[in-house]
Amino acid sequence: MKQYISNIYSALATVFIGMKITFKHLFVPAVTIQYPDVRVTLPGRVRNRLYVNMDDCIGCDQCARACPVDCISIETVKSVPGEDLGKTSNGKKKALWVTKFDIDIAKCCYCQLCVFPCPTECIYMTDVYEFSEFERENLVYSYITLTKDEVLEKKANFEKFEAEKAAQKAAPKPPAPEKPAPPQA
Amino acid sequence: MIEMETTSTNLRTQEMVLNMGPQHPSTHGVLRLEIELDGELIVDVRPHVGYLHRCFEKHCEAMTYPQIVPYVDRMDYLAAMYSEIGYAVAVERLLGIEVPERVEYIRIIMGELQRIASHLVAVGTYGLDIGAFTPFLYCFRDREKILTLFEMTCGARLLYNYIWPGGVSHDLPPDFIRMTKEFLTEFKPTIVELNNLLSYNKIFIERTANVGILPLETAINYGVTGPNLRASGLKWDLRRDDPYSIYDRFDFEIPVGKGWHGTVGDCWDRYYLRMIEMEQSVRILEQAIEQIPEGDVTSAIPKRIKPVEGQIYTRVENPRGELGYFIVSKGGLQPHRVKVRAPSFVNLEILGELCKGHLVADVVAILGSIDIVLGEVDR
Amino acid sequence: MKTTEEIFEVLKNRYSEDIIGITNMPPEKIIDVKPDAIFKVSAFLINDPDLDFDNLMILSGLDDANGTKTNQPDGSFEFVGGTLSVVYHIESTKHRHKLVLRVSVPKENPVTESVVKVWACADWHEREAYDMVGVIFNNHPNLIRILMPYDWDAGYPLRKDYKNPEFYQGMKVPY
Amino acid sequence: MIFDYISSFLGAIPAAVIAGLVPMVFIIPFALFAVYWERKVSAHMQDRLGPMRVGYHGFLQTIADILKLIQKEDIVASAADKPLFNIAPVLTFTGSYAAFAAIPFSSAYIGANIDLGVLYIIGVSGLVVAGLLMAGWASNNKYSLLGAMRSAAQIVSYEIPTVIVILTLFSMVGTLNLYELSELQSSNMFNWMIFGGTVTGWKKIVLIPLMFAAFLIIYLTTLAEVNRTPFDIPEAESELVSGYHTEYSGMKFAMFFLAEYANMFAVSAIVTSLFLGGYHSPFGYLGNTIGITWLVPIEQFFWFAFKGIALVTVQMWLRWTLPRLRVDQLMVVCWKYLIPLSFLIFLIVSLLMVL
Repeated sequence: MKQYISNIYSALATVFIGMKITFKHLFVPAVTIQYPDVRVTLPGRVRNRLYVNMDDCIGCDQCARACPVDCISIETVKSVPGEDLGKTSNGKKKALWVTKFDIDIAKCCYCQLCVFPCPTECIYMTDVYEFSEFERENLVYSYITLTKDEVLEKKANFEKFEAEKAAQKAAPKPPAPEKPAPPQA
Repeated sequence: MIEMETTSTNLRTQEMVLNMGPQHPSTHGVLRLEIELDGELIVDVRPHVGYLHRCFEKHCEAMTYPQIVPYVDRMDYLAAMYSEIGYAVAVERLLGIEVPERVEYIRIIMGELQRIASHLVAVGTYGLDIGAFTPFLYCFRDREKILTLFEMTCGARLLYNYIWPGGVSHDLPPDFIRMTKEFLTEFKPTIVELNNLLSYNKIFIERTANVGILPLETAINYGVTGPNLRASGLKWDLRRDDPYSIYDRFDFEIPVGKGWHGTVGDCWDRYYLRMIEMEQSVRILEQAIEQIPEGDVTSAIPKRIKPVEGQIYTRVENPRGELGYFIVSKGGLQPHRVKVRAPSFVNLEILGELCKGHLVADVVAILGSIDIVLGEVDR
Repeated sequence: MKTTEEIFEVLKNRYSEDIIGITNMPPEKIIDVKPDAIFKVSAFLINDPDLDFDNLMILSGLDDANGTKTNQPDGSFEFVGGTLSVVYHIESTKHRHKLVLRVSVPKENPVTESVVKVWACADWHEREAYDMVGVIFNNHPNLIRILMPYDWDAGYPLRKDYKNPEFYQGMKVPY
Repeated sequence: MIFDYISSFLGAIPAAVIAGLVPMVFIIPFALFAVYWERKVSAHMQDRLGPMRVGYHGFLQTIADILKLIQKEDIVASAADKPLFNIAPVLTFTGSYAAFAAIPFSSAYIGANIDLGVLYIIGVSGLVVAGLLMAGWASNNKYSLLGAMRSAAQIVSYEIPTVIVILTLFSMVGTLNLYELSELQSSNMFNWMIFGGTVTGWKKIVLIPLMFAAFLIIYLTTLAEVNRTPFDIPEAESELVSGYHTEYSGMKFAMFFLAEYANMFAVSAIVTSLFLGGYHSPFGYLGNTIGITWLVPIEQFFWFAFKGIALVTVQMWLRWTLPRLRVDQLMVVCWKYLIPLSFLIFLIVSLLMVL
């Protein structure tokens, strides 16, 4: 009987304590925000969409090797002597034409492992987080600054240079052949 | 335990097989339970796992040691910091390197904050399973504060890639200590409020006390660890019993289940133990924040991790229990084999044992009290 | 507290036939046990009051990849021969000592004994080892796949020479 | 009342149709408002804001939801029992709608002034059980079936303490006509049944705690009858997905939803009529003071709606505070606590009345 009454009492009492707490919270200002109208300020280290500053990129492929999900693909072509590619902001001399720098941001896991090995600090994470797309292909970002024609030109240049070099190498041995040797793939 | 005489031999009823999950609001992910029911009474529970299998162990064999860290995050996504600590400790012991003092402190601060965050989710979703919606949101409100602290430190809210073998990726931001202190002072009254709102509620006690009792013998034999084991009465905490990092420098208690409202090892004990552990984590944090030394955090990170041939099993006290990493190295840049002893994976095994003879509603209560994360079960 | 060497001596005296030896895999030391003896050895380890290994921390299956490697023309490779291992990490919650046991079985006939009756938590671990590496545990109550689909018939994924199937239930792999 | 008035110049059948449609004019806006209100109350209790986009502070959100529900495809599971599946939501709604017939909204409007009004309401809401059982069975879903079985057991059991409490009142006032009951509680707040009704002297002082307990009991039982937390086990979203309406979508689901909110108001209205003075104002009427008599029924309607919505708000408040009971504990609460206590109250009150 004692148990019976104490059950009733504790049930009612704890219900009222709970109700008091929720009632108090009716007047606590909301902690949520109205998202598209109000935005939180993101801290400086925030990790969102990757960005590559191509002016500084030397095409060293270190970020692609560090990536655990292989979402960065880089192709480079060696420059021909005489071409000036300029310098990066921290004084490194560029030696490669970057003909392909694609990041499949749909695969990216935002782990920041690509950022640390970069010698010129040209790949980094920005605070842009709204970049959804309707087509998955649109999420493959290409960062190269060269146009398609330029890419072809650079490749051709390099092949020509290689061919010339091969020809020079080949030259001293027999008398000069009519055709230069086919370029190495 | 409900005694019902209708199941006696003279009245044989047909059993109903109820398929709970993989899409079900309270299986905490994609767990499938095959429940054999006699009316509302449970005859048998068979868990089916693997719906979230992401081939973690296979991935590891093709990955260098630092590249594994982001994958480790994705196992226990509610306690990613702790998964990283476990992995970092394992690789460091395999390499035999020491990490700077400050790194150890940062790891403990992060780990304990993560423990609070993880327990908040456990407690909140447990309330949700029992039917109380409001405590869940209060818990998430506080968890968000912790996640903001993490975001300040490493830039991500959930999957950090912060604790690396040999160090951490960034030093603490300048405001971090102040904001953590603020959070701790704000957080202490919240525990009291949560207790009043949910833990001591008569309906909640009725639902959880004396439900799903896990005796100590069974618990050890089934390899149950973490709060679930301690709720059964064994004072076993790897932070003290198999020390890693610098936990031996802090003064904290290891709570054990006492059967406050029922039997030792029932759902209420398991639930309430997490509440007490949050208080203890606050205690550790307060000490760690006071003592943290200055220093460099990235100096001990090896440029190239290439352990010699060997193997190691190390374990840490994750919010859910003993998180172990078994790493076999054959001397390459990639591990030969990484096997994870996920606490949820082992703890989930006792579900069938605990559920027998209870009602359908109790499956939810018991499953919630074990506190599993399916990402860790399936890896 | 007992060291691995002391426990090895105890085991060697009792089961001299079945204990192969002690291997050093820094920083761990492993006691190698014969496959058909693992059940009685583990039963002894849990029942002996001085040892009392009541907690199986982890049971892992692994492919040792120590057979002869044959390269296929399509770039894949196969291991012929060699062994699969099952590694048991056990400890005692009372005496606080730890031990590592290892059982190696030939890849052609990977059969060993189940320890579910000794440590109940070995159940899912053994299912996982069967699922991933393909070790068959005799006397296991329910040895079916656990993480992979129940009807996965393309082999055991964590073997080093595992090849992805082209199709699974009519779906192309990878999708 | 309204029926007699209209039938005097339109005939019986059109009058019945019109009188029958009047509650609809109230229920649908009420349900729309109540859904909005529930969202806002819960949101603010949980430190959130709730709907904020459609209209001022999301006021039109429920209308947008209804528009969405109307547009949705009407899905019937292939293994479902189609006729039953389609009838069930209608039947459920009918049950709760029919209850409004005997509820006195004001002294000028009561759908049907039945002498056994209270019993009629209790009886008619039994239709809801049939509807829920039908829904659970016809869905051919195990969760639905479990939910329906639970709700049938629950509603049937909880009708017993309700009826005993009503019996207590009957022993005090001698009428089950809700209109007369409301009229009895007029003129003064202390004439409300929760304060012992029109009984005077020492008996009233003894009656007040008893009546208060009776009020609590009937409030709890009606809470259980409309399947609200902590008695929402038929829906129990964490264990039974959503119970009997798991398989329903679109307008049929909206029917269940509407029925639930209509029911919430119906039971609050009963409790109001029985214990809280029905449509009577606690302070007297503005219309009487300034001499405009036609204002009085409107004021009464306001008071009735106010009390009803206040009780509905408390239901919401409870829902967002409490966890849910288990199915056997629910029965324990009913059979071991509410029924004996209500019997006890019934006995004491009857004795007091005899004295």
